[in-house]
Amino acid sequence: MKKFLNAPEDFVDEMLEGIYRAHPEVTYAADDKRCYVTANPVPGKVGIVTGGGSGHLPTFLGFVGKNMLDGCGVGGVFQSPSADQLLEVTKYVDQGAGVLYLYGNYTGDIMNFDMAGELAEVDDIATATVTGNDDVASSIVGEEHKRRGVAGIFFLYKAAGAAAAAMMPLAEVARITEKAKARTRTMGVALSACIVPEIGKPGFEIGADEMEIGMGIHGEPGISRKKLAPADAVVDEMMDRIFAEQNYAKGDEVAVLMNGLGGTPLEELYILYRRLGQLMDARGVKIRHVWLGEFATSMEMAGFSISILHLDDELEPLIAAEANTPFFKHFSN
Amino acid sequence: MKKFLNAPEDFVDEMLEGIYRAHPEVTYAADDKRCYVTANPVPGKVGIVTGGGSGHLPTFLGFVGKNMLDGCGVGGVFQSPSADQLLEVTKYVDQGAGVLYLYGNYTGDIMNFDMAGELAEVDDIATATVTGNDDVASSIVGEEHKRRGVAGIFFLYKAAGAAAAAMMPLAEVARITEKAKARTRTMGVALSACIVPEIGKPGFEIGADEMEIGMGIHGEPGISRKKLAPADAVVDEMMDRIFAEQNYAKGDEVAVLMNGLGGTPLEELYILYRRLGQLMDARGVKIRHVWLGEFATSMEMAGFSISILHLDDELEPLIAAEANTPFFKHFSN
Amino acid sequence: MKSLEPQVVTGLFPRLASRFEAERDALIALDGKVGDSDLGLTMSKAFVAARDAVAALDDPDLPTQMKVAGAAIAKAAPSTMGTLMATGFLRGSKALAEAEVLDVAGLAAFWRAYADGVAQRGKAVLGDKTVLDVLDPIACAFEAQDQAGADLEDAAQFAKQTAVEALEATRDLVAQHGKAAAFQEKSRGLQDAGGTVACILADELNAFVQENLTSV
Amino acid sequence: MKSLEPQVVTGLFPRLASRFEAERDALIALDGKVGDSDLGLTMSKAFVAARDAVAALDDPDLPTQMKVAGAAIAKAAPSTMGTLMATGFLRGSKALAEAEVLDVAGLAAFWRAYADGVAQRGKAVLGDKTVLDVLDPIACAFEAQDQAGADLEDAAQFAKQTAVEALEATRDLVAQHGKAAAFQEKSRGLQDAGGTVACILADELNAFVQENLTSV
Ligand SMILES: Nc1ncnc2c1ncn2[C@@H]1O[C@H](COP(=O)(O)OP(=O)(O)O)[C@@H](O)[C@H]1O
Ligand SMILES: Nc1ncnc2c1ncn2[C@@H]1O[C@H](COP(=O)(O)OP(=O)(O)O)[C@@H](O)[C@H]1O
Ligand SMILES: [Mg+2]
Ligand SMILES: [Mg+2]
Ligand SMILES: [Mg+2]
Ligand SMILES: [Mg+2]
Repeated sequence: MKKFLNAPEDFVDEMLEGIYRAHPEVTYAADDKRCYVTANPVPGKVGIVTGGGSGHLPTFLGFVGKNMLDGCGVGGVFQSPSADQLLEVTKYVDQGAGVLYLYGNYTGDIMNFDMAGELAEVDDIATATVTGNDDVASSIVGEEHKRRGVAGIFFLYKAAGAAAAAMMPLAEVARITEKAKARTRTMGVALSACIVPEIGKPGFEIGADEMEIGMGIHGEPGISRKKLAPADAVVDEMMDRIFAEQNYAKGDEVAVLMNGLGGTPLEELYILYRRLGQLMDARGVKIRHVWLGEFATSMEMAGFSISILHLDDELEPLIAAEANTPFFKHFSN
Repeated sequence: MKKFLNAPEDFVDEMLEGIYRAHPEVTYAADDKRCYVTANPVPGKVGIVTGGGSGHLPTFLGFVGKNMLDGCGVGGVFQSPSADQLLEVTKYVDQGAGVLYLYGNYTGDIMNFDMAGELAEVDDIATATVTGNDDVASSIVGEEHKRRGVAGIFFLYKAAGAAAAAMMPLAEVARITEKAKARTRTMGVALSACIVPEIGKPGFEIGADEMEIGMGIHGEPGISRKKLAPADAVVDEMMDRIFAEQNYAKGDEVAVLMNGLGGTPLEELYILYRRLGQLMDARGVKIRHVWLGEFATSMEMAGFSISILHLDDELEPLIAAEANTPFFKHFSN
Repeated sequence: MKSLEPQVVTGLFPRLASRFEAERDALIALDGKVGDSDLGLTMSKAFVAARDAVAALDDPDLPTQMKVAGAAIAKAAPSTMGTLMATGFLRGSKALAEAEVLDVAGLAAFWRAYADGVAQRGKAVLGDKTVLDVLDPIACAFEAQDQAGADLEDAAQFAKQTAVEALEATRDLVAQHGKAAAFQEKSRGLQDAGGTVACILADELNAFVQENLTSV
Repeated sequence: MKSLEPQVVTGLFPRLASRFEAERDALIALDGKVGDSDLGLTMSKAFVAARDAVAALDDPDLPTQMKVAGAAIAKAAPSTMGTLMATGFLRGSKALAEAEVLDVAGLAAFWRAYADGVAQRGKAVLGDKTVLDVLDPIACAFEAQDQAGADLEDAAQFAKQTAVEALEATRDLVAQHGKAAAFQEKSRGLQDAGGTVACILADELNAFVQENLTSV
C-alpha cells in the first residue's frame, strides 16, 4: 500500500486535523472533528448539511463554504457518519430556517440521516432531504430511486447553496434541489482500484488493459468491463447512455463536470472533454459552464466521470453564482 | 499504459483543444495552439511568459490569467517549446513594457528562451529572465544555480503576476521575482513513475515499498531511496533539508504549497500538512498562506512536494493578492 | 425454566467482540465480492465498542446492556450493517424492558423487535437478500420454541440451526439493497454478507447459552 | 580533390532520418538511464523533419540545406539535444556560406562551427560529459585531415573513428549538465547519450561519403 499515512486507523482524523489547520473558515461542532461546519453561519439562512464516507475529497466536506453548504458529517473511509454526528452538525448549522439534508443515495447514509432527522424534529428543527442519484449506470430508467449518487451532486450543492444564500425558504431550496437532481446525469469509468487504508489492499482486480464503464466510486460494478478503448470512443459510449435518457434539444444549455477519480491526470480530462465538446456541438447543445478536475474521487482510483446538468432559466444563475470554499472557488463572471 | 488518450502523438494538441474549448479566457497566437496566451492582455503591463514541457498540469499554462501570467510556450511532454513559439508568445503578450521570462531551470528551456529573447531583442522587445530553481534536492548549497525548478515556481508566478498587475516596470518585477526565488525552497518525494504517452512505459522502476526523496518531476534521481516511512517521518526528513538552509526565525511568516504529483490523493496531502504545521508551530513560524492540491504534477506519478516561501513585508501582499486563471482561483480576503 | 442472569449475559459481549475480530478478514473478503469490503472492519469495531461500553457499566440490567451496546455500535460503526445492528439492539432493549433474566420468551421478544427494527430502518422486506433474511428466521425460531415451551438450550440450538439454513438460503436470492444491489444477478449464488453476521450472532448466542446455563 | 555536389549531399538527410528512426528505442533506453527517456523520440522527430524540409527544396545549395535542416529541427524537437543540433546545423550553414561542393575543408569548417555553436548555446566546456565531447573531436579530426591534405573518404573515416573513441571516453566523465547532472557519480561508466547522437552523425556521414564519392 503506497500511501502517505501514519496509523491507518488515524487516516480520517489526521486528515481532518490538517484541514482545520489549513482552513480557518471551517471548524467543528460538539468537540467532534467529524462534525465539520462552516465557521461563519449566516443568520436566518436555510442550513445545508451533507455527509458521507471519507476518501472522496473534495467531496463531501470540500463544498462547505460561502454560497454552498454549511456542514458535513464526516464518516470513516467509505462509511457513513453516525446519526449522532449528523444531529450535532444539524443543531450547529440551523439558523432558525431549517436544514436541508443533501447527500448521496447510499443505504448507510440514508439510515443515519433519517435517524438524525427524526432526532432533529424532537429539537424542533425542520429538515428536508434530497439524495443525489445521478449515476446512470447504477440502475435502469424507471428505477432512478435506486441509483447511486456520484460526482453530479456537485451541481445540487451549487444550486442548493446559491438558493439558500438568496435566503429562499427551506421548501423552495428543496424544490430547486430536486429539480437540479432530476436534470443531472453522470456516467463514470474506472481503470484501477483504490485502497482503503485500514484494509490495505485493492478492493477489486482489473486487468492491465481493461476499463469498467459505470463503476461506482467504491468499486461497485458497472455496466461492462472491456478492453480500454481510445479516449474518444470511451466518451462516445458514456454519452450514448446519457443522451438516451436526457433529451437535449438544439439550443439547450448544459453545465458539465469532468471529474477525475484521483489517479487520472488532468491532461487526460481535457482530451476527454474535447470529445464531449464535439458531441455537444453536433447536437447544437451549448456548454454554458464547465468544471474540470477532481471533485468526487476514490482516493487513487484511475478513471473519470462526466456529469451533465440540463440547465433551465432558474438553475443557470444559481450554477453561475460565485462560491468560495476552502476546496472550491468560483468567480461569478 | 492505462491512459485515456487517442493517438499518443496527439496527446498535447488534443489536450490543448480541450483547454481552449473549456476556457475562453485563453487563446493562442500565431495560429499555433502551443503559443498559449491570455485573451485579455492588459495594455501597458509587463508581460510574463512561462513555458516548458507538458505533463505537469496545471503547471505551466494553468497560471496564465488575471494577476498571474500572460503567456506560455507549450512543449511536448517533458520537452521545451521551441524558440519560435516562445518568440510568438512574446510578441503577443508584449504591451510595450517588456516581457519577463519566468520558467524552470532546465537546459532545453533555457536554450530556447535564450534564443527567443535574442530574437525578441531584434524586434525591440525588452526581456528579462528569472529561472525557478527551488528544488533543494537537486544540488548542494553554493551550487543553487544548478538546481531544478519544481512546484515552488508557483510562488514566483504569484509574486511576479501581482507585481506586474500593479503596473510595476520590468526591472522591478524581475527584482521582486528574484527575491521570491531566493526565498523559495522545495523538497519532493516520489512513490511511483509516470508514463510519457509516446514512450508507453514507466521512466524508472521503484520497489513496491520504496520512496525516493528528492526525485525530480521527470523522474530525475533524488537524494535517497529507502523504505516508505510513516507520513510524519517523511515530512520530518524533508523539512530537515529545508530548515538546514533557510533560516526561519521565531515570528517569521511563510507561505506553503503542499503539492500532489498526480497520483497521491488529497487526503494524504492534508495528513502530511498536519505534520508540517506541527513543525512550524514548534519553531514559532506562522503559516500565513497555504495551498494544497495539484500544482505541478508528473501526470500519474504518486508523491508530493513541500514548497516554502519565506515571506517578507514586500512579498506577503503580492502572495495574498486575488488571482483568477482557468486553473487557479484565489479570493483575496 | 432455565434462564440467564444479567451478570452472566454481560459475558456475551466479549465473546461477540472476539468472534468478530476473528472473522474480520473473512467478512472483508465476503463483503468484497459484491460490496466495498468494509464489513469485517465495521463489525469488529462495532462489537469491540459494544463490549467496552457494556464492560464500563456497573451491574447493568438486561435492557440497559442492550441499549448501551446499541448506542455504542451506532457511534462506532455507522455503516449499513452497523446502523442496522445498532437499531436491532436498541429495539431489542425496549422489548426486554421488563425482563429480569434472559429466557426463551425474552429472546423471542428481543429478536422479533430486532428483526422488525432492521426491516423498518432498512426498508427491506423478506427475500431482498439482506440481513433480514436471517434475522427474521431467528426471531421465528425463538417464537416457535417459546410457544412449544422448549428449554433455553434447545431453543438456542434450534435458532442457530435455523440461522445456518436461512443463511444458506440467501444464496438463491438476488440483492435488492445496498452496494450489492448493483451486482444484480451476479449476487445470486453468494451468501449474503449481512446475513452472515446475523448467523454469527445466533451461533455465538447458542454457544454462550450452552456454556452458561443455570436453573432458576 | 574529391568532394560531393549539393544534389548528392541532400541524400544525407533521408539516411540520417532512417538511422535515427532505427535507433529510437536504443536512444530512449540510453537517455532513460540518467535522463528522461525522450532522446530517441526527439532525434527521430528532428531528423525526419530535417529530411522532409530539405526534400521540399528545389535544388538547394549547401548552406540552404543546412539552414533549412537546422530550422526544421529547432521546430520539431526543442529538447536539449534538438536545440543543440539545430544550433549546430544553423552555424554550420554559415560556415559553408561560400562552399559550392562539400570537401574536407568545408567539413572542417562545418564541424568547427557546429561544435562551437553547441558549446556556446549549451554553456558547456570540454569534459562536462556532453555531446560537445564528441563534436569537438570530430571537428578536430576534420581540421587535422584538412591540414594534412587527406582525401575526403579518409578524412570521413578518420573522423568517424575519432568519434567512436571520443564517445567511449565519455564513460570516464561525470555529467555536469542537463538531467544527467543530478546523477553525479552514477553517470560515470555510462556513455553520454548526446555524445552517442554525435557519433551516429559521424558514422552516417562516413558511410554516406564512402558510397557517394565523385571526383572533381
Ligand atoms: N436496506 C437494507 N436493509 C437491510 N439490510 C441491508 C440493506 N442494505 C444492505 N443491507 C445488508 O447490509 C449488508 C452490507 O453491509 P455493509 O457492508 O455495512 O454495507 P455498506 O458497506 O454499504 O455500508 C448486506 O449484505 C445486507 O445484508
Ligand atoms: N548544457 C549542455 N550543453 C551541451 N550538451 C548538453 C547540455 N545539457 C545536456 N547536454 C546533452 O544533452 C543530452 C541529453 O539530451 P536530451 O535528452 O535532449 O535532454 P533533455 O531531455 O533534458 O532535454 C546529454 O546526454 C548531453 O549530451
Ligand atoms: Mg490525482
Ligand atoms: Mg526531455
Ligand atoms: Mg460494505
Ligand atoms: Mg532527455
